[in-house]
Amino acid sequence: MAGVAVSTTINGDDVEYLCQPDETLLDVLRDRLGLTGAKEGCGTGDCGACSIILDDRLVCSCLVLGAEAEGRRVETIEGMAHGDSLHPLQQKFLEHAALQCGICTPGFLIAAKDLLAKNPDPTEEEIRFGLAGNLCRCTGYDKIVRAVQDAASVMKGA
Amino acid sequence: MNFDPRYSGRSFTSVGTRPIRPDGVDKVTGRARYGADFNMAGQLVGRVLRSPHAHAKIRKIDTSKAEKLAGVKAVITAADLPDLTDGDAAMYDILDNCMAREKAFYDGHAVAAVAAVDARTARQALKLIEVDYEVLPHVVDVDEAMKHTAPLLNDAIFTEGLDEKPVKPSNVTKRTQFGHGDIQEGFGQADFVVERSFKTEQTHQGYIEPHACVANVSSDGTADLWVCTQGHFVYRQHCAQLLGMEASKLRVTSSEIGGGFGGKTHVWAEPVALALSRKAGRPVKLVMTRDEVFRASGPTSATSIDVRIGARKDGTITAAEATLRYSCGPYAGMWAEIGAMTAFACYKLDNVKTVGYEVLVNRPKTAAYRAPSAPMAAFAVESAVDELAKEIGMDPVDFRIRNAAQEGTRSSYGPVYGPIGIGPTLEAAKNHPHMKAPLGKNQGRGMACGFWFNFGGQTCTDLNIGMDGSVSLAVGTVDVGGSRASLSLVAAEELGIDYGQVKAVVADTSSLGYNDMTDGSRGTFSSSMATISAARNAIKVLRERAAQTWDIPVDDVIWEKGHAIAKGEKYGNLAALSLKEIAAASGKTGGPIAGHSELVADGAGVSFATHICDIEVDPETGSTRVLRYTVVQDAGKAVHPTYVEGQYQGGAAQGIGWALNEEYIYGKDGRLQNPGFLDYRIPVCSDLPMIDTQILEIPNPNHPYGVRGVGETSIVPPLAAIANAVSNAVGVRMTHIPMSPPRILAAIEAEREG
Amino acid sequence: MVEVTLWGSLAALAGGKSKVEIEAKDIRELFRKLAEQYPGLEPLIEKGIAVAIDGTIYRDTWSKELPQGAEIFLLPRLAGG
Amino acid sequence: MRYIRPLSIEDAAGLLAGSTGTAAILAGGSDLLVRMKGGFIEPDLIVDIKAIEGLNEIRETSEGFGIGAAVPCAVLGESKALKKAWPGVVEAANLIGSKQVQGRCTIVGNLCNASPAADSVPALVAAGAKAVVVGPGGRRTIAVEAVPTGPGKTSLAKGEIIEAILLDRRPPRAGDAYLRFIPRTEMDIAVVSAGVNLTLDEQGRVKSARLALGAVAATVILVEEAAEVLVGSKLDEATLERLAKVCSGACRPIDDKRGTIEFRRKVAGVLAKRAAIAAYKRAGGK
Repeated sequence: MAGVAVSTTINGDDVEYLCQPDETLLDVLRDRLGLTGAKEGCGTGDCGACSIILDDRLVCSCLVLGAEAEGRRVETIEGMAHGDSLHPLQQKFLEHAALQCGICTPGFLIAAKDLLAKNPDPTEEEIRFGLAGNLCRCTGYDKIVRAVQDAASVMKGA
Repeated sequence: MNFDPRYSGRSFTSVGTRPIRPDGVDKVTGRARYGADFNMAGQLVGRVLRSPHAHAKIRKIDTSKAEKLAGVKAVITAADLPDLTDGDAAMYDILDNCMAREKAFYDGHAVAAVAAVDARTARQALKLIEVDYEVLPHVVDVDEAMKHTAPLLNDAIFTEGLDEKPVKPSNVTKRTQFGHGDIQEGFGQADFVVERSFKTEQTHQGYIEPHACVANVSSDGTADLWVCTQGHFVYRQHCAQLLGMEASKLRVTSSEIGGGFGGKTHVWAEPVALALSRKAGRPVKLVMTRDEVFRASGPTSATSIDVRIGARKDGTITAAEATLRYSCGPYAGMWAEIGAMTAFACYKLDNVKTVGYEVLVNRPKTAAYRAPSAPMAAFAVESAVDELAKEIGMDPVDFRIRNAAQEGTRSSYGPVYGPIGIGPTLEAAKNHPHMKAPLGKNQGRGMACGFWFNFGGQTCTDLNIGMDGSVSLAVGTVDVGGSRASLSLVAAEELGIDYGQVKAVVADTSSLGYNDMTDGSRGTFSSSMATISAARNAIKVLRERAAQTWDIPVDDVIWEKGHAIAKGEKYGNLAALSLKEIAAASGKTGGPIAGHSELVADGAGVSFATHICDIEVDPETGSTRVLRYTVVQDAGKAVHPTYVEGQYQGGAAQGIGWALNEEYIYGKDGRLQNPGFLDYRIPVCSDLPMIDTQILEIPNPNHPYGVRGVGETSIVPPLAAIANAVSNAVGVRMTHIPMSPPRILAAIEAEREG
Repeated sequence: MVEVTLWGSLAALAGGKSKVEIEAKDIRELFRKLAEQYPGLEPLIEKGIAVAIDGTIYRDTWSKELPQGAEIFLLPRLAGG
Repeated sequence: MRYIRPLSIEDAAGLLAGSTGTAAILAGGSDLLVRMKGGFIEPDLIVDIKAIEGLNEIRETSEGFGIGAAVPCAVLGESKALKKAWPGVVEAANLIGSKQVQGRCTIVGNLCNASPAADSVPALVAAGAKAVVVGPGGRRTIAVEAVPTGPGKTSLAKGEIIEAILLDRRPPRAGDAYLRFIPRTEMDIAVVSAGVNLTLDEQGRVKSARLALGAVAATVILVEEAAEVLVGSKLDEATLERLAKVCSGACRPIDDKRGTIEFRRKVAGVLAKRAAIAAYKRAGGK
């Protein structure tokens, strides 16, 4: 099976890799590029733990082929903080204890970032439906929703 | 060891505050390493071949074609693992579940495994393994499995606990009984008696992180295992015992864990990964798919429960009885037994009897799931309690308050209670604004109580003070929900220093003495006790060093607010020495300063909760919506209140999912129909409202700070609370969990048609 | 001499007695004498039994003393989540 | 296995027609990759159609709308004109999966996956949408309901690709709506679903109607009898009751992990009523 050569941009950096035609972008990120922040909770697009942003669209990286990233822009959790300064969502997730085990957290943060980019002032209901593609089994979502609400208000003020 | 664990009633500086957790930044930046985030040079990919049959004899397994495939480095079957047939029965069962020896007992049961250079080769290799099955009749329903005509899973099993030794084998492995008094007499005194039967379907813990490990066995017999687990010391013991290794030569490192809830208290694929690595002579990474997690890890029991409760007109319960049948999967368990113990634990009863039956079925081995067995029993009992209150004409909260257990009550499972929180949670619920809020059309309110024992157990903790005065705390209980923050608070409290000066880590099995698992809500309870003890031992050393520095007797040195102070007027001119100062001089005063602690944390205080919820039902479709939810629970002492709230909310959410939509669905062929998050429907964000919490603090007399475990009890009341709410909304008693829309609609229609 | 209460299923293995009298000063001695007097209990004791002393449950503490007049209750060892 | 990203629809059709093993079209991938993950399909050739010009566009013409085969459903929701004209179609498309899936999945993929429970299909059938099919024999336009022939099966021949979905321009006083029943609030496959498309006369009576049901038979079904019930009415109580009865009667459902026969029959009627009311309101009916 011939490998596919891919040139892409990940978190602002130019990246080149060779992948198999049936390899998912999630596997490429985790196994070839060492970016293990995106997690595989299901591999079928049902849990959102592998969420990334692909050309300004929120997607599950388990439902994208590595080959499809050619010429596109990929954003992952590893690119969310700037240096040692956390994104307001990251900060608010910490302050609100919006994570327990933390396995779903990278996916939630990416999804919440996309949500606030498209809707800077969401209602609770909009947050809940906007994040319905991300499963969390620890928190009951309460503190996650509050963290997103708080981050939204901070980001509006900024 | 002269550690006194009794509650002292002290006031706190750090404990009870809400700082950011030490592992937080790594978790929000994607840097935290979970089970599947670890790799080793030269590592192989392990994959497991699983039975497609619910019940089948394995006649023969031919692995020769797979072995010949280029890139395959090892293939194993049960023949490659020790034969424990004549050894410890429990260990035999654990190993048989990891790799079927004679029969495949359920859809998904492991029958062979491969290690290959990549995932694609491993997948191909699995297809080349030929298994000759003799398919046998199967049974998945707990009531069906108890019938004499049911297919037998194991003809060597004869029911234990019967008055007469049975002559025929059975799927019922054991009968257990609890209670006291005379229930016949009790029912004789009753003016009202409610008798009902209930069923609950099997559910899964649903942790988002699939089981994952990297095993590396060297030719010299030493080995490393990186794994997501709730108890790396227990995994070490089990793996070593199953594979005939020396425990101390197997170092197990617990990764960050992406949820467990009881499901990561058992070994599943870890012994397989070690066996593959041993055979291949290379590291092997084995990660389960989501499909494998559902089919072949350990869901909770499916149950069938009969309850009968009698009360006098004045609202006093006179007798209570329950028969509980719990599925165990293919191996003996004690799930009905726990259900039988917890069923009536909330109440003060003169006459009570519970009987449990453990039932084998062709489903995956039952594992613990958050307060295992208690939610189903509470569903049955609390539903019947609501019915009885209604028949008597009493408010359901008042009825429960009247019958609530209290200090001195003989519990339904035997011992007499110390100070407990069931009464206070009920009073708090009664006075909660939620109880008085108006309800709209098609809406119903329900409430219910729950109980869990809480565990203690073996615990070992090290506290090391660096020369700069910072403190590293090495604990052996895996952090599943923020315990490193709680334990750092405890260390800071005891030493009288800032939380920020303490860094807690979970140590591997070679760096610390044995610890029981993080289960039974014991993590913070046990490790905080050991941390307090370790800190006190360190303080003893700190005082000695100060005494040495001052050249005065150590008995004249006290420890206060992070400082050694020379006690008495004669030392008036001696300035207090801070921990930092003593640490800086430690190299000259006798070397490193540390405190260690090894103890059995006994005296875990039992835990009670009361939940209230409002549900709206669409009477045309049976669809439900959770409008409002309130949790009231006793924490003894909330060390980090935010994480205590998190436990309350998380348990409630899992209970809501169980009550409404989650269930294992088997086809007629005995295969699991919904092994994925698409059709195994755990609650999504838009399904839930905010979950309000109220923390009560009734100190546990057996812990220095009064701490009780808080992790599990919150999943006990929701099934019943929601069933009561739905029943109140639609006017029909719901008796089958989950109350999925088709079940609710069918109940409404049946009532309508009379 | 302490009075020990056995939970339902244990009683069956102790010849149907739900209460037994044992001369024992601590948990270790209690287990040893129980196993001697009621051999049916031995396998269960081997597997692990918890002892409630005045309502407090002890799982692994052999040295725990049994105070005179205390309520001693034997319980199965449980699994948790 | 090969992964190819052709630049023209003809090339794509040619690759598919010329393939010897299993060939698969990749647009959003939200069905294909799941099937690959589960081992249900191991394609020898994956043809990614997203680089083909025009396939990523929604075109508005004097006749109506053309939605390219590679347009993600999220983009449908961002098109104000389409949302205004065909709110039911857009809401159906926006119900497929999560926000993450929305960023990838397409209505053509939803149609060609040929699930009887596909969310966008009842709305498209009710809307009278057409599919433009390109293949070795050229281009043809067919009704969307002619595409799926059974679960996982379509009428498309080897080498044929759907290039776009066509929706008519809206006359005045028209409205459509789609409703589905799922146990949760999101992330589920429809247990039952109903799409309704109505036009009204000047008096507010239903002039024409199309109603389709999902997940109640081997394919999405167009319930022609339902249209007969609705036409001429103002959706009074008796009409709605008749509509529910007709729709329940039209179902040929199965018992499965998502619902029972009885449940699907009953709820099909309920959803048909509710969707009809929503479409009627959108058409300006009172």
